Amino acid sequence: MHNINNNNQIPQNDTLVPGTSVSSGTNASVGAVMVVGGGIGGIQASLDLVEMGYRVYLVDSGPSIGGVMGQLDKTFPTNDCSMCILSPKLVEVGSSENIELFTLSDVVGVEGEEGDFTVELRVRPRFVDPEKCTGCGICTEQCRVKVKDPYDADLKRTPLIRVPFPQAVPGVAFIDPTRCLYLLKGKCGECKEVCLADAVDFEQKERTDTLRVGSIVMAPGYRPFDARIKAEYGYGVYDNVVTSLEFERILAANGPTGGHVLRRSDGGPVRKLAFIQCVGSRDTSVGNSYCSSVCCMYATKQSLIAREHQRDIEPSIFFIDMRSYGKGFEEYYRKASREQGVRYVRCLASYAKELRPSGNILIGYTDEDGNAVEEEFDLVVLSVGIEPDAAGLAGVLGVALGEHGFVATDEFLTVKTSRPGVYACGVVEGPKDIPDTVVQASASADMASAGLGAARGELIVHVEHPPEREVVGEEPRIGAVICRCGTNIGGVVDVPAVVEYARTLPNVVFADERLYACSQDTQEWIRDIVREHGLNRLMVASCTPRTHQPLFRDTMRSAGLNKYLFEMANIREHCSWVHMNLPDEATGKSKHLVKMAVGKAALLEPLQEGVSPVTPRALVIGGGGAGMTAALRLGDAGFTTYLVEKELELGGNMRHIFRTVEGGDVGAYLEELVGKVSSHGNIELFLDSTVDVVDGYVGKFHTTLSTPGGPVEVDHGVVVVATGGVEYEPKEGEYFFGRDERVITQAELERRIHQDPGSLAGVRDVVMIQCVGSRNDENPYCSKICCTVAVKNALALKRLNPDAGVHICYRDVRTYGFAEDRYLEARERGVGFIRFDEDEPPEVKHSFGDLLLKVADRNVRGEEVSLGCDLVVLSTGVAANPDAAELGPKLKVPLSADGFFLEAHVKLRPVDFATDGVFVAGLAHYPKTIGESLTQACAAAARAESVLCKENVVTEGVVAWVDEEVCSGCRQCVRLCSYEAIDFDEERGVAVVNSALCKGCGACTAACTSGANTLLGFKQDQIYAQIEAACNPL
Amino acid sequence: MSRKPENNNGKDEVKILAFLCNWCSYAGADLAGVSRLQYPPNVVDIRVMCSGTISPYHVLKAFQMGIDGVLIAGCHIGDCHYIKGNYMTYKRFQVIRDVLEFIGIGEDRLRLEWVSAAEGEKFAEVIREFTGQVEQAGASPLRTRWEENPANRERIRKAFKPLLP
Amino acid sequence: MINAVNSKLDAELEGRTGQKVRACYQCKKCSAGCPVAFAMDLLPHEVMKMISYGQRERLLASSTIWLCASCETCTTRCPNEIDIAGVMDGLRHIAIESGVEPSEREVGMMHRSFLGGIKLLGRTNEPFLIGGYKAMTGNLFDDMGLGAVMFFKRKIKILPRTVKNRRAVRRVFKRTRKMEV
Amino acid sequence: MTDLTFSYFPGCSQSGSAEEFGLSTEAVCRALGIELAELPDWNCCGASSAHMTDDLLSIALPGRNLAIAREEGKDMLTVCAMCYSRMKIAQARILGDEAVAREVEEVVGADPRFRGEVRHLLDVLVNDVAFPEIRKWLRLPLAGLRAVPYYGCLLVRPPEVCCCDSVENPTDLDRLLALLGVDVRPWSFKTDCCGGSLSLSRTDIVEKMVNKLLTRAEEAGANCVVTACPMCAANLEMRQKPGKLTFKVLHKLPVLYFTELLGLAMGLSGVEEWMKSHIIDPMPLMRETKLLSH
Ligand SMILES: Cc1cc2nc3c(=O)[nH]c(=O)nc-3n(C[C@H](O)[C@H](O)[C@H](O)COP(=O)(O)OP(=O)(O)OC[C@H]3O[C@@H](n4cnc5c(N)ncnc54)[C@H](O)[C@@H]3O)c2cc1C
Ligand SMILES: Cc1cc2nc3c(=O)[nH]c(=O)nc-3n(C[C@H](O)[C@H](O)[C@H](O)COP(=O)(O)OP(=O)(O)OC[C@H]3O[C@@H](n4cnc5c(N)ncnc54)[C@H](O)[C@@H]3O)c2cc1C
Ligand code: SF4
Ligand code: SF4
Ligand code: SF4
Ligand code: SF4
Ligand code: SF4
Ligand code: SF4
Ligand code: SF4
Ligand code: SF4
Repeated sequence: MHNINNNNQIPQNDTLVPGTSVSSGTNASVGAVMVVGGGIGGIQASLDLVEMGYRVYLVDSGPSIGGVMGQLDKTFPTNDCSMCILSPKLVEVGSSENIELFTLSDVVGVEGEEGDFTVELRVRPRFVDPEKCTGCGICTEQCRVKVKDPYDADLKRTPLIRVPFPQAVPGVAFIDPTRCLYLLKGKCGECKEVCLADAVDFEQKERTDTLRVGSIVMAPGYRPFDARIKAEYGYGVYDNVVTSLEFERILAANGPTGGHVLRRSDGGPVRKLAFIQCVGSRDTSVGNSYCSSVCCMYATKQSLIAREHQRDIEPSIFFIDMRSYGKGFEEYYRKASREQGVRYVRCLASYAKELRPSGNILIGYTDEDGNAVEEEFDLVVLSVGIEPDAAGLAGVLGVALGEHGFVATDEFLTVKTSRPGVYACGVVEGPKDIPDTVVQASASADMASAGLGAARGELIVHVEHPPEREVVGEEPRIGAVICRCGTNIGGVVDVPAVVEYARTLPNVVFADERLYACSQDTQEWIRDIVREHGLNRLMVASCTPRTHQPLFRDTMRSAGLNKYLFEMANIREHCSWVHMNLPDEATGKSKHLVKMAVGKAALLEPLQEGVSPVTPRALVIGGGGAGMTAALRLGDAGFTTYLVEKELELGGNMRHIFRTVEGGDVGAYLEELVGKVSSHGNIELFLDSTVDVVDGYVGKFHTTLSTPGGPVEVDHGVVVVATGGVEYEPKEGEYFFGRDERVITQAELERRIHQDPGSLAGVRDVVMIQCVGSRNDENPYCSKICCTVAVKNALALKRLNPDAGVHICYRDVRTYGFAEDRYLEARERGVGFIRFDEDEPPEVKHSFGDLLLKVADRNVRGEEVSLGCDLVVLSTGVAANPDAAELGPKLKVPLSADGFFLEAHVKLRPVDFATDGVFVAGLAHYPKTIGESLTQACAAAARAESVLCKENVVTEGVVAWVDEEVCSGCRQCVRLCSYEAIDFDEERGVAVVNSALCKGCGACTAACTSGANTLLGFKQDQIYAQIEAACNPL
Repeated sequence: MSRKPENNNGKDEVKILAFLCNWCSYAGADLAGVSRLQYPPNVVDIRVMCSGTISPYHVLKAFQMGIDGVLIAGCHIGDCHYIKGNYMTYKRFQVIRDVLEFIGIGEDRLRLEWVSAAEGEKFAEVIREFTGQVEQAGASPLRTRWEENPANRERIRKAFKPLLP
Repeated sequence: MINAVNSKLDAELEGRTGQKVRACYQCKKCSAGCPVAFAMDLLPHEVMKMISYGQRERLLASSTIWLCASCETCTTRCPNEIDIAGVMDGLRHIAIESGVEPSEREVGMMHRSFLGGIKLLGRTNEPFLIGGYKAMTGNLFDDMGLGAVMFFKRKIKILPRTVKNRRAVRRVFKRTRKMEV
Repeated sequence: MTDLTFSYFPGCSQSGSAEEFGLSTEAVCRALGIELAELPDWNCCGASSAHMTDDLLSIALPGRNLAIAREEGKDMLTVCAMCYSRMKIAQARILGDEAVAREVEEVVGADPRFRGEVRHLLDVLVNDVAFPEIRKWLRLPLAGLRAVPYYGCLLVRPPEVCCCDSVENPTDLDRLLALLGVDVRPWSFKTDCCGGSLSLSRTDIVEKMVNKLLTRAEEAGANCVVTACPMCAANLEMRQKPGKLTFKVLHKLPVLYFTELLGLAMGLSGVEEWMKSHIIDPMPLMRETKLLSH
C-alpha cells in the first residue's frame, strides 16, 4: 500500500528498465532534461521526469522555487492550504539527488537539437554559500537596509540578506545586491560578521554553466497584470485598493498581517470587502482580450477565506460572467453565493474612489433593477489578470509565441511548442489553474522523455541513505516536535505549553517547537537532533499525516532511522482549525493527541518494505481520443499496451466533432490517430470488448476482458481509464425536444453544418439555449465546453449565412482562456447574446406552426424578448459515462457525486487515483476540450510510465503478519481477506500472509480471536496504548 | 483536555474517542478542519487504515478505561477502499452494541457513521450531535463509579477481564 | 416586451460612428460610471442592447440620448473600446435627421438657442443664450434670481462681442445644419 | 527656453461670464513672457451643442478657427477646456481623414489643415515654462488655501486629446497648486462630470451632480475648488446655491481659476478685481487666510 500522497522518490532498491524507444530518439540522446521555471508546473515536471528515469536540471530566475503557488494562501475549490500541499513537493525537489537546482539563474543560450541540446546558463551570485548556510536567519536581523519583499507582494519590507520565505528551497539565505552597502560601497558587512557558519561570501561572481540535455521544458509562469494601468480603480493611489495577489498575502498566516484582514490605510478592521473582476482581462483597451481563467474562482475563494478569518466580513464580487467551469467549481460558487454569504453583483464597477477622511473606497455600479448605486467599502481587491512573461525565454529557446504573447503550442497536444524537443507547461502556455498546470507538467514530462528512451536511467543517481541504525532492544528515545504552522496552530494552541507537557511524557528525551515543521531547514534540524540526542523514535505534532507523513518518513530515513519509527499527531486539521475560538480546550486536546502519539511511538517497530515485480504492460480502457493518445504514448515508450474499446470503432466523441474552436480539423487528426493506433506494433487492440474482472495490484494486474472471441486474460502493470463521457440527453419534451424536429442539439447542428449544410439553407433565425442539463439541481456541475461549442457553431452559421440571425441565451458565457477571442468575434459578427436566470429559463412556444422563443433578458432589467426562430439548438452538457458506476468498483476507484471518476487529489494529483497504478484521462475525469483531453492522456501516460519503467514496485511495510506460535489455525482471516492475501499452510496449520498482495487494511486482525494476526504499524498494543492515553486524564 | 466535572450548561464534561478510517473519515475530518468548521473539543481520534480493523476489544477497552462515548467512522458502504472492510465493521458493530448493553452501557454512547472524504460538514455535524447525545447521557457510569471510590477501578478491570483478550 | 428585429440599426450606427457597438458584452461598466444614469430612461448599456435588438423608435424617443452630458466617462472605460458617447451622438443625429422631437424638450431648446446665438453673432453671448432659451421653453422665471446676481457680478454683458465676418459663420451653418435653429 | 508665442483663442466665456479667467490668463502670461496674439476674428467653437446635434458642424465651427490659425502660423493656445477639446478633436479629425478635411474646407471656404499644436495653458505652464521658472516669480505663498483641483471632463477626455499626465488621475494642476503653497487636498473626484452641458436645461439633474461633487470636496477638507475650465467654474458656482431648496446642504465653496491663484502668488496687480466677478464671493476666504486684505 502507498500513502495517498504523491511519493515521487526513487526507492533505492529499485532498478530502472532502459526504454526501447521507437520514436525519434537517437542513440546519442542525453538522459537529462532541463526544466526552466520552478513554479508548480516546473516542479511537477521535474519530479515526474526523475521518476521516469531522467536527470533534471531545474532552473529558476528567483532565489527559491515555488512560484506563485508558494505565495497563495489556500487553493480553490478544495481550500487546501497552498503551502501545505506544495511544501512536501518543495522538500522532495530539494532532497532529490537527481534534480540539480539552479536558482538566480537564467538561460542565455541554446544550441543543438532534439535529443542533444547544449544550454548556457548564467548563474548570478547569491553571495551566500549554500553549502554552509543553515538558514538560521541571524544575518537577517543584522541587515539595516530594507527593501520591499516580493514574496509578500511588496506589502512588507525585508532586509537585503534573507531566506526568501520559510519553506524556501533551497532554504538558504541570499543577498539582494541592489542596495547592499558592502557590495556597493565596501561598507557594512555586518551580515558576514555575525554569520556563525561563515556562509556570507561577497566574492562570489556571476558564472556561466554549460549543460547538455536531451530536451527542455519551459515553465516560467506569468506575471500579474499591472493594475496601475486601469487607473479608474486608483491602484497605487489609494491605500485601500489592493491586487488579488496582495490580498492573497494578506490572507496568508505567514503574510504581512499574520492573516488578519486589515485596511492598508489605517490597519483598521475590514467589514465590507469588494472584488472587481476582469481587471486587465477581457479588455481590448489594455490589449488583453483573453480571459485569465482563474480570477473568478480565486475571488470566490478569497471571499470565503476572508469570512473564515473574520465572520463579519461581507464580501461582494463585481463581475461580468461568473466563470466557475472546472471540476467542483460550480458547486463551490453555488455554495458561496447561497450559503456562505458571498454577494455577487453582476456589473463591472466603473471606478473605485477614495473617500475622505474615512479612507473608504466608493464603488459605483448598476443593480439588476437599473438603479445607479454608490456603495462604500473598507477594502477593494482588484482581480488582476494573468499576463505572459515569456518573450525573453522564448527568444533564447527559439520557440514561437502566440497572438497574446503566451507560448504557441499544438492545438491537440498543448505542450508541444514550435521547436522540436522544447515543451511548455503551466501558465506560460495560457492562463490556467494549478490542476491544469500539473496535467500539462506531467504531459510535458511525457513528451520531453519520449525521444530519450535509450538514455533512460543513464544519468540517474541512486539515493544513498545512511544505513538504518539498529534500534531493536534499545529503550525508546522519543523526540517530540510541535509545529506552530505559522499561526495556523500557534494562533490557537499554546504551543510552548504543549512542548512543556511533551517533555514530561515517558520516553520523551527531547521536545521543541518549530515555526514550520515541514520546511527544508527543519528536516535538516531533525537530522541534527536525532544525532545529538540519540533519538530512535520521532513524534511530530502538526498537520495531517495524509499529506505530510511521507516527508517526515523520508527525513527519518536520511537520519539513519527506519521510516516507520515515526508517528504524527494532527493538532491542526483536527484541533486548532476546528476549535478556533477555544484556545484552552484546543491546547488541552493537543496535549492529549501528543500523549496518544507518544504512547504509540514508544511501541513502534522498524518495518521492512516489500518489493514486487512489475509487468511492463499497460491496459487502457476506452478508445476515444484520450485512450488512443495514452496508448500511443505508452506504446511509443516501448510498453505493450492493451487498448479496450467497447464499440466497434475507435474515436469516441471525436467522431462527431468536426472542428475545434480554433478551426483545427478534428476529423483529419482522428484519422491519423486511429491509423497510428491500429498499426502500432506495441498496441494490441480489443474492439467491441469490455473489462470483465480486474485482479491484482499495481505492477501486477490480471484482467479478464470479454471480447467477441470470448474471454481474454491479460497481465499488466498499470491501468489508464479513458472511458469518456456522453452527451446529455434532453428529457423528452424539454423545449419540445423530440417533439419538434426544429429543436436539435448542438452536436446535431455541428453535424449538419459540416455534413449537410444544405439543410440549413432556409434557416434564417437560430436560437441557442445554454446549460441544458447542466448547472441545475439535478446536475449541479458546469459542462465547461458547451459555451465555447455554441460560439464555435454560431460563428460557423454566420460564415454560412452572414445575414442569419443567431441568438444565444446564456446564464454566464464561459469562454475561458483564449476562447474569449472567439466570443468577441461572435459578437462582432452580430451574434446576439441574451442572459437569462436559472429560475426564469427561456420558453419555446408554438404559434400557428412557427417556433417562438420568449425569454426575459436580465441585461435589460428582465424585459421579455420575443424571437421567432427556424431552429432551436440546445447546448446539452456532457454527462458522465454510465459505465463508470460499474467500472469504478472493479478498479477500486471512486466516483464523484456527478458520476465522473474522482482523482487522488483535485489540485496536485489530477491524473492519479488513490489506488496505485490506476490513472485517468479525458472526459472520464470531467468535461473538457479535445486538446485538454489529449494532453491529460499524455500526463496519464507519463504517470503510468513511471511505474512501468521500474523492475519492481515497492510495497509498504504496513501489512498483516501472523505470529505462527499463536495462530490457532481457525482460518477466520483467510476467509475474510478481500484480496486473498492469506494462504493457509495446511502442513503447519497456520495462516500465512502474502505481503505483496496484502493491502494493509487490518480487517483480518480484527477477526483473529487468538491475537495472532496483527497489522504492522497498527499493532494491538500500539492501538491499546493510544486508547489508554486517550482515556486517562492528562 | 482539562476535566471539569461540570460545564456551563450543568452537563457533564464528556470525553469521546473516535476511530477513523484513513481514506474517508479521517479525510473528512481533515476537510472539516480545512473548512474551519467548528465542533466541540471533546473528541480525540485514532487513525486506522480501515474501519474493519476495529475490533470489539478496542471499544470495550476504551469503556473500561472510562471513556464516555465511542465513535466509529468509515467510508460509505460500497466506497470502502478495501472493498468490504466497512461491511465487516457494520456486522461487528451489532456485536459490540449487544455486549455493551449486556454490561449496562447504553447504545447512546456508541455510534457508527459513514463519512466520506468530501463530507467535512457531515463530520462536524456528527461530532456536534454525538457530543450532545453523550452529554445528555452524562459521564460514563463506570467512570463515575471509580471517581466516587478509586477502589472500584480495580473491580471494573476485573469485571472486564473475561471480555478482553 | 421586445420584439427583436433584424434591423441593421447596429450596422447603420457602426457605419456612422465607426464604433463596434456589437462588441459590447453587457458588463454595465458604462452605466455604472455614468453621472447622469440616475436620470436616464434607458441606461447606456441598455442602449447598446437595444441597438442590437433593432429598437430604433424606442432609442430615438429615449431621454437618454438627450441627457447624455458627453462627459465620455463611459467611453474612456469601456473594456471593448466602444465610444459610447459617440454612439449617443450618432443616435441624436439620427433622431434630428429623422425629425424625431427630442423627448427632453428643454435640452433640445437649449441647443437650439445656443446655436442660434452663434449663427447670429458668431460667438456665444449669455443674455442671448438665456433669453432665447427662456423664450423658447417658456420658463421665464427660472433662474431669475441667479440672473440678477450674474448681472451685478458682470457675468452678463449686455453688449455682445461678435465676429466681424458673420457671413462666414452663417455659411458654415447653412452648409451643415440639419436641425433647424 | 522654448518659443512661447501663440495664437490666442480666448473663447466666448473669457470675454463674458468668465471674464476673470481671461484677465488673469492675460496677466499671468504677460508676466511669464508667454506672448499671446489674439486669433483674428475667431468664432465660437460650437461647444457641446454643435457636436451633440450635428457632426459636421462640430468640426466646421472650430475648423474656421483652425483655418485662421493656419494663416497666423503659430501654435494655438486656449484656456477654456471646452474650446481646447473641440479644437483638438476637430484638428485630429481634419488631419486624420482627408475626406473630412475636404468637406470642412468646402464648408468653411478656407484650408483648415492647421498643423501647429493646439495647447492648453495648464500644459504649457507645467511642461514648457516648467516649475523652476515659475518658482522664480512667486512672491506670496498661498498658505491657508486648502484646495481640491477640479479638472472636469474636457481637459482629460477623450484620452486622445488629454492635455494632462493621466486621464483618470491627473496631477498637473495639483502639482502647480502645491508649488504655489496651496494645501492640495487628495480627493478622487477631479475628473467627475459636473453636468455643465445640462446646466440650463436640466437644472434639477445638474444640482444633484454639483452638490455631490462639493460634498466630496468638503469631506476632503477643502475651502475652495480650483478649475481650469470656465464651463465647470460657471456650473459649480451657479448650481451650488440652488434656486429652489432641493438640498439640505447649502455649499458656499469659492471656485477659483488656477490663473487667478497664480496671479495672486506672483503678486500681480488686478487680483482683487478678478475676485469680484465670482458668484460665490471668494473674498471672505481671502481675508480669513490673509492673502488679500480688503
Ligand atoms: C491571486 C491569485 C490566486 C490564485 N489562486 C489559485 C487557486 O486558488 N487555485 C489554483 O488552482 N490556481 C490559482 N491561481 C493560479 C496559479 O497561480 C497558477 O495556476 C500557477 O501558479 C501556475 O504555475 P506555473 O508553474 O505555471 O507558474 P508560476 O507559479 O508563475 O511559476 C513560475 C516560476 O518560474 C520562474 N521563472 C519565471 N521566468 C523565468 C525564467 N525566464 N527563467 C527561469 N525561471 C523563471 C519564476 O521565478 C517562478 O518560480 C491563482 C493566481 C493568482 C494570481
Ligand atoms: C456532445 C459533446 C460535444 C463536444 N464538443 C466538443 C468540441 O466541440 N470541441 C472540443 O474540443 N471538445 C468537444 N467535446 C469533448 C471531446 O469530445 C473530448 O474531450 C474528446 O473527444 C476526448 O474524449 P475521451 O477520449 O476522453 O472520451 P470519449 O470520446 O467519450 O471516448 C471514450 C471511449 O471509451 C469507450 N468506452 C466507454 N465505456 C467503455 C467501457 N466500459 N469499456 C470500454 N470502452 C468504453 C467509448 O465507447 C469511447 O470510444 C465534446 C464532447 C461531447 C460529449
Ligand atoms: S548566511 Fe549565515 S547567518 Fe545568514 S542564514 Fe545563512 S547561516 Fe544564518
Ligand atoms: S553587507 Fe549588505 S546584506 Fe549584509 S548587512 Fe550590510 S547591507 Fe545588509
Ligand atoms: S471572467 Fe475570466 S478574466 Fe474575468 S475575472 Fe473571471 S476568470 Fe478572470
Ligand atoms: S453552457 Fe455549458 S459551459 Fe456554458 S455555463 Fe452552461 S454548462 Fe457551463
Ligand atoms: S485482510 Fe489482512 S491480509 Fe487481507 S489485505 Fe487486509 S490486512 Fe492484508
Ligand atoms: S484468524 Fe488468527 S488464529 Fe485464525 S488463522 Fe488467522 S491468524 Fe490464525
Ligand atoms: S462598458 Fe462597453 S462593453 Fe460594457 S456594457 Fe458598456 S458598452 Fe458594453
Ligand atoms: S458620455 Fe453620456 S452616457 Fe457616457 S458617461 Fe457621460 S453622460 Fe453618461
